Amino acid sequence: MKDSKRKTQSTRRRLLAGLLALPAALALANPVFADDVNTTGLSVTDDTVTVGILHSLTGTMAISETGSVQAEKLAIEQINAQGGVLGRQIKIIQEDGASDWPTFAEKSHKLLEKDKVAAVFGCWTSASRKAVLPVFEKDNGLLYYPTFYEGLEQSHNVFYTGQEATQQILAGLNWAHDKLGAKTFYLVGSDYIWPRTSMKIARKHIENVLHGKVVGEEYYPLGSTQFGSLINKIKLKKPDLVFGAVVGGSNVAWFKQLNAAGLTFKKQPMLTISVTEDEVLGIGGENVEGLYSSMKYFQSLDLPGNKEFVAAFKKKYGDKAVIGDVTESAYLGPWLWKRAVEAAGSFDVDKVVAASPGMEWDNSPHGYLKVDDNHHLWMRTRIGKWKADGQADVVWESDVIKPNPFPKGYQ
Amino acid sequence: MDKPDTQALAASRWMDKFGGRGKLIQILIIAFLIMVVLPLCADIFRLNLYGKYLTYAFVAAGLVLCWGYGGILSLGQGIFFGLGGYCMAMFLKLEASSPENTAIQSTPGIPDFMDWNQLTELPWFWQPFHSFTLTLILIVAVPALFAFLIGFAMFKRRVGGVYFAIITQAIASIMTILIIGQQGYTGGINGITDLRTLMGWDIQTDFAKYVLYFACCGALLLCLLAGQFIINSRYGQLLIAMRDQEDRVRFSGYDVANIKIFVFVAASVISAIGGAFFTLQVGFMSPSFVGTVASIEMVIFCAVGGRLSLIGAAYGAFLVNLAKSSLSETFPQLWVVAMGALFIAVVMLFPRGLAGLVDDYAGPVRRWMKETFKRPQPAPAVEKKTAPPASNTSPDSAPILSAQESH
Amino acid sequence: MGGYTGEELTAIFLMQGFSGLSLFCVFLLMALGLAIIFGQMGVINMAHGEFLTLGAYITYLVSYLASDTWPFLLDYYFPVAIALAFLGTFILGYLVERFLIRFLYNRPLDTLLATWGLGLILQQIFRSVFGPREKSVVLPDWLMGSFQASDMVDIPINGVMVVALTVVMTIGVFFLLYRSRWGIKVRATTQNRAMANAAGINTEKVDRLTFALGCGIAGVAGAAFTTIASTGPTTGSLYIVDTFLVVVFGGAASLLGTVASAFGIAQSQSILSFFLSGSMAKVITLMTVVGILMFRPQGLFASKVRR
Amino acid sequence: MTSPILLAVEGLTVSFDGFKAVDDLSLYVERNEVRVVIGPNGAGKTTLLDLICGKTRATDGSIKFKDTELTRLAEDKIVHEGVGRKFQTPSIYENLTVFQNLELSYPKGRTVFGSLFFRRTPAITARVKEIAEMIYLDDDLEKSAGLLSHGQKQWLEIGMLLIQDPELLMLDEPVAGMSVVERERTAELLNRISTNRSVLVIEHDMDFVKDIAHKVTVLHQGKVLAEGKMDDIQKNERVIEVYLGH
Repeated sequence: MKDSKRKTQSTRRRLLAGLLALPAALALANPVFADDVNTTGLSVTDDTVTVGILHSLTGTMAISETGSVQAEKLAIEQINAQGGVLGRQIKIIQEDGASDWPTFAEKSHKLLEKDKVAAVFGCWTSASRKAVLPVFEKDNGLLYYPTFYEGLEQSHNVFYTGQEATQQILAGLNWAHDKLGAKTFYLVGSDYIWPRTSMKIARKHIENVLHGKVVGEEYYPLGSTQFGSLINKIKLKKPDLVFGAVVGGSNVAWFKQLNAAGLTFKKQPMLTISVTEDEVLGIGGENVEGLYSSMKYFQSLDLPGNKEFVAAFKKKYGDKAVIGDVTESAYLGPWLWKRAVEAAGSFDVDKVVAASPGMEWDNSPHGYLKVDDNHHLWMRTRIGKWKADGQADVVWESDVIKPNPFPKGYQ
Repeated sequence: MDKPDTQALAASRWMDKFGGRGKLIQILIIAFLIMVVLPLCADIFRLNLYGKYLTYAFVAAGLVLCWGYGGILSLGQGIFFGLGGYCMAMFLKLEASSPENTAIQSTPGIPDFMDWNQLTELPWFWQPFHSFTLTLILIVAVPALFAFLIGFAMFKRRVGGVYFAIITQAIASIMTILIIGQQGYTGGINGITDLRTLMGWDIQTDFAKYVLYFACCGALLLCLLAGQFIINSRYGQLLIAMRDQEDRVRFSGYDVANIKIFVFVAASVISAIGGAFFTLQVGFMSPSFVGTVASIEMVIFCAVGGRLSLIGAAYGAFLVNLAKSSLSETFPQLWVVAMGALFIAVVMLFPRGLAGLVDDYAGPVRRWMKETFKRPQPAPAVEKKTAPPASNTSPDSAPILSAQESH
Repeated sequence: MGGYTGEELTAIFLMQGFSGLSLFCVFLLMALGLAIIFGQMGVINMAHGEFLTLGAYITYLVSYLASDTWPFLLDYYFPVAIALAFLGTFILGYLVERFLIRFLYNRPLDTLLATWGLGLILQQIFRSVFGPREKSVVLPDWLMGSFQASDMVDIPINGVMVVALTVVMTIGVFFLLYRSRWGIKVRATTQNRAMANAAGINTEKVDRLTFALGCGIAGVAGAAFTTIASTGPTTGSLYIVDTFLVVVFGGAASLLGTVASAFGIAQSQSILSFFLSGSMAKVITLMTVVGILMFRPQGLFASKVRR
Repeated sequence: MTSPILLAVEGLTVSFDGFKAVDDLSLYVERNEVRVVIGPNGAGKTTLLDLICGKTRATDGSIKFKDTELTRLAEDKIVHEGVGRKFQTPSIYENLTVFQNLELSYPKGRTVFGSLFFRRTPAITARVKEIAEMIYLDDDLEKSAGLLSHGQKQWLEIGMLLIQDPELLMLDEPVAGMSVVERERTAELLNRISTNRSVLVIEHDMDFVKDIAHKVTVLHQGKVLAEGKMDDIQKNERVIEVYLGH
């Protein structure tokens, strides 16, 4: 009797321990050898697994991609500290995409074909993702892509940890319509695929669902610093809401000139889907005070997962570091991969992919998320109102939204 | 005279058309290096990369013709590289956008980016790219026509030198803005991506990559030969003459503008062929190859190799890109500085590029070799007497080399 | 015209004119330096944009110091920043002439390549020193906001300041080149170096100062630029192609031509961008300029000279 | 019968920003004539040659060569008509050999494709040698033209014109900077080549002018001041006043 009791107790304890430290338990109780988990010739040894990080370290995109690299490295470091994946420490091979799409393709070839990495965390612009996509599909690689993007894509080999366009846009516009009473909209974006697709979706939603009116739609070349004409047009049209997707260096000129022209956000409400904490650092908090952003994540989110994340990030990269939406998405990548690998019990890309859909994570930095069959994530959208100190107050939060990369009726 | 001698004479005449035996041997060496040594030494991944570098050698060779010999510095060679590349990409994209492949779109059968931009039918200028034959013609014809128009407008008005450089740079910049701005028709900043098959043949397999690599090498060698033919003809001499004394050429009864237009068109066509091979080997085309930065980088490939040596330019393009790739893997920050330093060094320290260095150092070595391993060789001496001043019989002939100081 | 009332149209043209004016100022301030360097010395300075960037970064540093260390100086730092931006770029220009350009006179195409290389190096230095992120200066209060000229017409104060700065610089350059002894020396040197030497002009010194002055003006342009946009390592290079076109279009050696062409290009781009998309406005403007240059390669304001 | 006049310049005017470098000038050159144009600096001599060969476009007036109006013709077409022009400073291709210099001037393969597929025939080689002999350079055919002496360069340029067999040869100061011996040989050369063509020469050297000129035209401020035999010109008081006087 005594004996059996001890046994149950020990079983229970072991179960508990296993739940608490699943990877460690797995490694101890059920040692998996490289041959079993590595059926595709990936660079997995008995105690290490190699992954790739592929972002721009040089060139114009280096500004934006730095945060993602930091977040991915942080996540991998944390995973390693917890015992790694399937008992293996993660080794990183980092490559520079140099803000140049062919270079991205070239480096992804290298990572997949020479280094045979088990997964790649990387890319930022749609163009770079489009450039590497055929490579990943041909070599059956695995890419975790962090940026909020235009949707219209779904690949066996890619997981999209940022929001696709409808998640970000529809909730934001609904909010503006309901809470700000916006009826007339002016759409402004940089001239490339993401803003254009986003504005297309926004226009359909405004016209068909909200029964509002789009009074203007404008695109400016990337890097453009002259927004005088646009500001004049906005002044003339006096829309209820300016809906913006201006990116990169143009942002600073855009908000500075808005301010200089006397269009404060009190006078002219504006909602953007492109301004995160990273951008605000460059633009200057005083220039965006009162601006609204529609995002899944803000650094100021009051969630337990986020507090840990922010603290760890600041500990590693200094107190002045800021965390934007994309940085947070990038942080999700290694964790989602780890969970999927462990669920599959293998590094094999097909098995990892098969194990991913349906995975849930309650305490991610931005709260609950779930991986959908379409490789995008279920998540909430929030409206943040920017303050002069460069942080946002979250003024509204949606329900969990199902990702819909090919939205019917919005194409 | 007995028969073998006349035959030898005929052969040597024939070789002189391409710069003499020395140059032909140098081209054979290149052929050996890129078609035998590289494929043996590198795996298919590296070889594919090398193939990409070689496509820049086309542009560099074109620049040797129009800048080195013609004295016309075009800062817009990316335009032509891009036009060639885009023509090829449009064909491949149409093939990839069959109604079955694009069934998910609101308008199946058109390229995906058109669908995203609410286009409902294929624009007229995409129509010819359904046909492979037409595509091949257009790859050459579109850049040729465009270069002709630019050249005609500029050279007939005697715009040259610095002004030509600035204006071609402006045109390159306009082209980029246009391609990015008209993304419904061009794919915008993403470019034309996701190209997988050529007439049903999967271009991403290792075998296909080998085939494309060798095709690219073959085309490059042909272009080098064509270039050699051009610079060793009377026309080539005219180019040098024109650079020295443009007015003298004009007042010797030549239409200088036509001479310039031709060399500019020739350079553009060669670049465009390189662009087409780029698309085939890399699998996409994007506006970043059309812009001013890419175009001026192409000039440095040429300058490093030697602006007066077609063969040198090919080496230059290959080596600079190889260095770029390996340096950027290890020291990404350093690469940009190295590139900048290369620009300055090539202008200040070795304006004749690698070819110049080789000539400086190889000349004495060759002489020493000749003297040490002297063999009785009466034939060439006779040859020289009977076939006087071929433009450039020996590879280190003085006139061509001294031409380098003038720029 | 899209159903605008007459009053609105007037307001549009006024405001568009003013927004074109700020583009005009950037073009002109950059082109002034280029016109001196290219027009007078025949040197193509492709690194000119990086001199602008340097000026902007210097302004940023001064504003950073002012806001961080001596906040009470925030209202007054701007003139100091302009002076320092000028000085910094002037010195760099002087050194560049001394160690690079000097060896390349009469090889304009080579100056083009070498200065492009210099530009690349400078960009990377900026990136390493200031980081890849765009930097934005804290503007003193008196530069913020706008006056409301009428119900619809707002005139931003920083814009007015930039215009004023541009006017002052242009007049200054004009007097320096055409009304001062130094200007005579510069023009004498460029027209006939041997004669100028024989006449006792230290032509090397003149060259060096001319180049440095051109760079210094770019530095001031950079300082002005910070008031309307932010500064990144590649900020200046975005304008270099346009500015060269401005200089060539105006007729390289003509100051008046440079002003006129900067005005024409900036205004047409600005007005067009009201009716078309920004990128098409730019394409059409640049294409027109290139087209005109094909018919009038010597530019707008070059006189017919005996060749 | 062809008219004895080969070149008829009538009422020719060109102005640069209001300054008339050539002002209502008329001039007739006969077949097989050697005409020398003299005049003080700035008289418009070089501009006159520029106008005839098309380098500068006339503001007004006409230039008739045989029956062709030259004022609207492109430079290369004027050369094809049979007008050759030597520049004041020797313009030769310094990076090519003497042989190549002459061969390039041979009037064949003048179009782009013609020059690409140009083939050297024995006739061309012979012609080049013949000309080289005429200009005293037959021993230097293989020499790079940049290595020639100043006088030899002048001859080479004349040779490059001769090989085109022009009906009108225009020479801008052919003996400037030459030694006495070279000058004599140049005079001899000119006399030899002017037997079946007209030659229009600009020259300052009066002894040389006397040696070669059939007729002399004196330009002053873009206008013809006097015209006639050298002896008459030297006696002309106005000429002495503006030109020979100092």
